[in-house]
Amino acid sequence: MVEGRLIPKPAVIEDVVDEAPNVRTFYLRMPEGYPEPKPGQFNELYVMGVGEVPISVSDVTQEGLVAHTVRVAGRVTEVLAEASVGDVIGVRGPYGKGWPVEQAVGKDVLIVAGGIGLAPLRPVIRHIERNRAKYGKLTILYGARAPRHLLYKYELEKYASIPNTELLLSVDKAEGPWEGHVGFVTDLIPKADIDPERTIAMICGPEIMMKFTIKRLYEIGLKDNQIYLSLERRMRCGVGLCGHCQMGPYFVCKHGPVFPHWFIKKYFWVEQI
Amino acid sequence: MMRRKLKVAVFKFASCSGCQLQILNMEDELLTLTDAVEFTYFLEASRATAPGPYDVAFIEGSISTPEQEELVRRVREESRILVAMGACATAGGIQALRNWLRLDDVKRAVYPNPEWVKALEHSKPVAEVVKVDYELRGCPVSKERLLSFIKQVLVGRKPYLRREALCMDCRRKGNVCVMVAKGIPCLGPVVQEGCGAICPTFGRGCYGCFGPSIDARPEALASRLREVGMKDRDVARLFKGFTGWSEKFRKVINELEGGAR
Amino acid sequence: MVSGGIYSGKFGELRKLFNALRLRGYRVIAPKLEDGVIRLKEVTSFDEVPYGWEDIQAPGKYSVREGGKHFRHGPDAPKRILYPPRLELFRLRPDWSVEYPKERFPPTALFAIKPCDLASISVMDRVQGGIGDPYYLALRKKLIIIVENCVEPGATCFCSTMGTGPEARDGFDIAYTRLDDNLVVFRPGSDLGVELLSELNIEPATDEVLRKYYDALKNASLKAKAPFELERLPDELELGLNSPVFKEVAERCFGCAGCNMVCPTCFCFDVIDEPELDGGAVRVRVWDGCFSYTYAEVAGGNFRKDLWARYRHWVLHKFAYWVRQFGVFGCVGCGRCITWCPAGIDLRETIKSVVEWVRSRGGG
Amino acid sequence: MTGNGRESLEIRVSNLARVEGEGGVYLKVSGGRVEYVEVHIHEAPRFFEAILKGRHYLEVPDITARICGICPLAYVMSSSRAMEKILGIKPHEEVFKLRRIAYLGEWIESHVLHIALLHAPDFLGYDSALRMVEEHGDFIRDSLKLKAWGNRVLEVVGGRPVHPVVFRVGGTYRIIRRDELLPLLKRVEEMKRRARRVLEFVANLPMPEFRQDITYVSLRNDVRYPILEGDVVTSDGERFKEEDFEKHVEVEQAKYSNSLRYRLSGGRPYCVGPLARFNLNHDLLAPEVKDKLAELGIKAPLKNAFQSIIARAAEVYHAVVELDELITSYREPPQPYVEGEVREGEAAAITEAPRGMLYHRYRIDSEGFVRYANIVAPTCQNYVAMEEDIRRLAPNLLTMPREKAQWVVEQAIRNYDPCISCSVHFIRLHIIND
Ligand SMILES: Cc1cc2nc3c(=O)[nH]c(=O)nc-3n(C[C@H](O)[C@H](O)[C@H](O)COP(=O)(O)OP(=O)(O)OC[C@H]3O[C@@H](n4cnc5c(N)ncnc54)[C@H](O)[C@@H]3O)c2cc1C
Ligand code: SF4
Ligand code: SF4
Ligand code: SF4
Repeated sequence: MVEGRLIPKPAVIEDVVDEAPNVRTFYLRMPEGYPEPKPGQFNELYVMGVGEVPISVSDVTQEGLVAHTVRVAGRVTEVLAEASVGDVIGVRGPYGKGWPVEQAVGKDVLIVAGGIGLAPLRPVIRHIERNRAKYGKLTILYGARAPRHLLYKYELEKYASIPNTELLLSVDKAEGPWEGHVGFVTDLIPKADIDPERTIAMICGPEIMMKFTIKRLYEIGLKDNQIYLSLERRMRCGVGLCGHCQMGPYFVCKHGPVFPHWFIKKYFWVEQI
Repeated sequence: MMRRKLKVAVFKFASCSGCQLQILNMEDELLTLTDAVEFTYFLEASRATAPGPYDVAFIEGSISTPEQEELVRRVREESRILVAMGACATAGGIQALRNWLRLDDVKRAVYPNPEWVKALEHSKPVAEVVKVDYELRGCPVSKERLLSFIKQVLVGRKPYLRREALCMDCRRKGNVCVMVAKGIPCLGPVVQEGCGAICPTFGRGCYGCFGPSIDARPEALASRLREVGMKDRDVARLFKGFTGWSEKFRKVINELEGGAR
Repeated sequence: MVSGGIYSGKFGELRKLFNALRLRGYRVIAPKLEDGVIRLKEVTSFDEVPYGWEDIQAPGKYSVREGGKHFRHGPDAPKRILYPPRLELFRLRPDWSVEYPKERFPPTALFAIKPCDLASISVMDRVQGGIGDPYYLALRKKLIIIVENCVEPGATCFCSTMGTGPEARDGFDIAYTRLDDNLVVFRPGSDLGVELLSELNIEPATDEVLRKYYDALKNASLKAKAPFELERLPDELELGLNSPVFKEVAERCFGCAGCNMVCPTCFCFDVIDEPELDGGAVRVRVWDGCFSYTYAEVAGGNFRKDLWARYRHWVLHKFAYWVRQFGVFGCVGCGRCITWCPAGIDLRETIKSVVEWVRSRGGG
Repeated sequence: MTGNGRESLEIRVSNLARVEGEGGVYLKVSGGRVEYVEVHIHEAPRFFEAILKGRHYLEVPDITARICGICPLAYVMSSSRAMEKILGIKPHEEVFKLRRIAYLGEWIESHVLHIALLHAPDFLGYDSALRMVEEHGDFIRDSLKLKAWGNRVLEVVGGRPVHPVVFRVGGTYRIIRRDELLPLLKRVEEMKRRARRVLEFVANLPMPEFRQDITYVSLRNDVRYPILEGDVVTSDGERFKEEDFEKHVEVEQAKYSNSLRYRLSGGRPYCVGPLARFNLNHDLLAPEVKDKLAELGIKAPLKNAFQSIIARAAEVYHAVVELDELITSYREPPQPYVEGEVREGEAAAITEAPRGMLYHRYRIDSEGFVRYANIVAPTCQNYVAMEEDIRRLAPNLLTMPREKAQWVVEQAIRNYDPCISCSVHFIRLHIIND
């Protein structure tokens, strides 16, 4: 039922974590019957009378709380960001196709994230951590505007201590002490130890950053079928009804948001498609 | 979600009072609304006035005298959200048509003692004087939009109202396009929705009281109107109405009138 | 007894058919002349159907005249009835309980709609039906469709190119064709159609009538052609994504989204969440269109900020993407977007030019 | 300076509340003598005169409507009628009916706004009507319902209550269907009941003692209560054609005001509006209105300006009754409008705006463009009367506490429901130069 699908159900905020300026993570107790989301899927979060926004799942805790990391970007996120523990917001989901964590079994995984783009990739890191033996090397390249904009600072460094994992950080502009790279996150690609033969790359960030990343990955020998990216488009329904998220013939909400590059390449690179 | 009462002020500048009247025209909601909203300055409705700061100040009218310029600056300082309400406040209003004339001539044409009359060179939209947070368009503003705006502020969201072309609303409503079926010139394709497309509903073309829609292309409409046989001067007059001084329409008017001002 | 096959009868039988529908309690929606335009409206008397009137359509122009033999569809498509332009979906109470608006789904008959509009319903069946839009399905389930085949397509029609007319193929209850003032050919398309036709005074069509019938439709078919072919169109258009044609045409476009609104298949919608003074909220669905500026706007920018990109998306969606999404073209060749474009832009010409551009560059 | 003694009093209200537009009032009494009374109108000028020049005659009703958002239809109607006289056309009878329907809707909307939201609070000592809800909830609710219904009439006939869009020179842009109007009747009996109650309520308000000595002026046509047609009549016994209006008035300008002021010939202050209409046309009110007035013991003429609220309420009741008749008898005209041959010419027309006579005169050229325009709004005509009333009130004021005196002065102005937005847009009697 279309209405049924468009009805937000109440979820309770159990914890709120300030991540960075204007970025917060909300841990939600989901309503009954809500299916466990897969890495890369998103939910529609709704604030009563304010509106609804698609937000990726950024974690599922041991207690079953579902995390969403929200950056203030506009009308809805602004009000959402003000919510606190105990508040009730609406949710629908999970929606979309997630990251290819199954296809990547036995392979190396390269994560390239820019800014808030780390949020949808965090569940991948968790997944690999929990199923460490099933995967090869994990490389995480993460860039943000400045050190204080990096997400999950309280656990970021711990990623490096996951066995067989390389973590490289970059910022556009260093403020204060900073030992990592200054520049584009794509600059990290040649610095990392990546085996192009056995790597699956998962990218999320601004579209322009993803385009540069793909070019860099080509340079080190990755092929289209090894590259996955998560796209962003305007969405009013999240379930393939409203038409807004089309990119070429694809509905980003249901055919994506994660796409193999070979699959959408034909459209992805066309100006204002 | 509703917290303390919202302090709302309504100020009048050069205008016809029609927009503030739209507030009083919300008969069905007025009494519920006053549970959540306190009109702390609204001369047309109340003798009692309270000083700022205001949560929301609605500005009706264009800025056309030096005193008004001063007053609107003061209001800006005292207001968290400043809303330009109506065609006068958002585009200078019908009185902005004088902006194409010389002020001296205008004064002399009207007043026996022109020197007594203080007026600015132009009748200006509020945004030309102070920062405007939101625009509620229309001549007058639509009371549905006004109400929706207030409700949105009450839940704490940045108000959102569609700003697309009137044609969309016109056709949703089931009107027959007057341009196509009757050959009546209509500004609907370049004017912002919000009125409920009433002119086409009542058999005439839109005369533009909601001003240019987001991404409006009046130049394309102008060339189409000329293509179907309208004279330049008539096309110019069509745009030169209640929102003629809006940037986009002004440009087309000036082109059609051959670069005058 | 009527079973499958083709029958003929006098014009008066149409009146009987119309009355039979009313007697069975259907709300009959039919063409109706209102203020110089043929609308699709509830009609309570057969005499309101504008037989004897003709519409004249051209890019950006529409008029009617009395004394013509055949009318075509006006600006209203069945979409308006089955997929209303503005629909309150539900209300949320402050405690998150849900309230649905009281709706009525009266059994409805579409009478004398055109084959292209019938085709648009089958496109909607795949889109809205496939999605399971309950409002659509509730009306659709009880819908009777009586089609009038087109003997005289209009100047903006191109149904024969799109394969949707001028003769209805399937999906109707009854299709009829007015061959001349007093000769009507009937074809049942469903059990209900057979049942309704059994009540009429009609006979199996004679060979002569059949010949006339096929001739008329063949003639009509030659008229309703667009200057392009479908065969490789989706691929050709995708090869034409960078064609300058889109930019050229968009110079004349107002971006008013009128075409989106009149198109019988355009399905995009916007969701409007409005707070209520009591702390609850309401969600409303309204038609949106890809020509609108905000359609692809997001917090950080606009994916199709230029009008030409929006125009291109629309053309590509109708004639390329739709095929990949739903297995049919998103256009049924009704020509509404041509007639009802206030800028007078002709979609057929755009497609033709893009295809030519692609071919001139050795593509396709 | 400021005293509340018996000898002197100074009142300075720079921003009058609950009036339409921006104005102030200044009064100084010293030694028991009124030194000055000045009603200031500092509404910013909008120069309509200059704007109108060169506009096509069809655009004039829409443009002049913007002079006032409270009574835009009055502007539409006066200008349309003047243009029709120039073109030599006469709209269909049913169009005339429609105009009357809309106009009555505007009367209701405008009158009730004034009665309940602007004026009544004065009599009972409230700052605003919104604060009256607790004690006089029924009255406020009756009023709001009436006002909403008046607006509804305008919406149905013209698209929206403020600046309706359907009327044009010669008729309407499209035919208003009977089935669009009929639903209005569903509430008409309820509205009559509410109008009666409002009339009762205002008739029982505490009225300050006061007697005007002033000339009342309105239209009169001996057939129906005047709105759209008639001669000008005065309580001094004159009767003349609308075309001759300017011959019978004198105009002056005060330095402190952006508005011109009118007197009847011989320097007589005069009053237009509900009180004047009522005094000169009460015989034409609907029978049930007359009955109700008799029951309430109200007899014409009313000479106390404060009683204008009663005249207004009587007109509201009349308007509802007449709307019932008009809508019931309305038939769709064959054509929405008639179009005349465009020709050079000049003509004047007066209609009865809610606040009184609204005079328009235009000259157009052979292509239909405006060359000359003159508009006289009701408030400019009442201007002198307002000051006159305050002058007459002065002795009483000296016996009151200052606060109260100021309130009464304000109220004396509000008696006229002055529309300052209108008043400032007068047009000088001279030709607009090319
Ligand atoms: C699949 C997906 C996953 C996302 N995951 C996250 C996340 O984990 N964290 C995060 O902070 N942001 C995420 N976003 C972006 C987030 O949805 C937008 O920032 C948000 O919708 C902005 O809404 P707003 O009302 O605050 O802004 P406004 O600009 O005021 O937007 C108004 C409306 O426009 C639409 N809109 C605007 N921007 C976007 C957008 N970027 N994408 C889709 N619709 C938009 C929405 O419908 C929104 O209600 C994601 C977007 C998508 C498509
Ligand atoms: S009548 Fe005007 S607003 Fe309506 S669709 Fe046509 S051009 Fe657009
Ligand atoms: S259709 Fe145009 S002119 Fe008419 S009311 Fe709406 S915005 Fe104003
Ligand atoms: S795209 Fe145009 S021709 Fe095709 S179905 Fe839509 S309106 Fe008709």
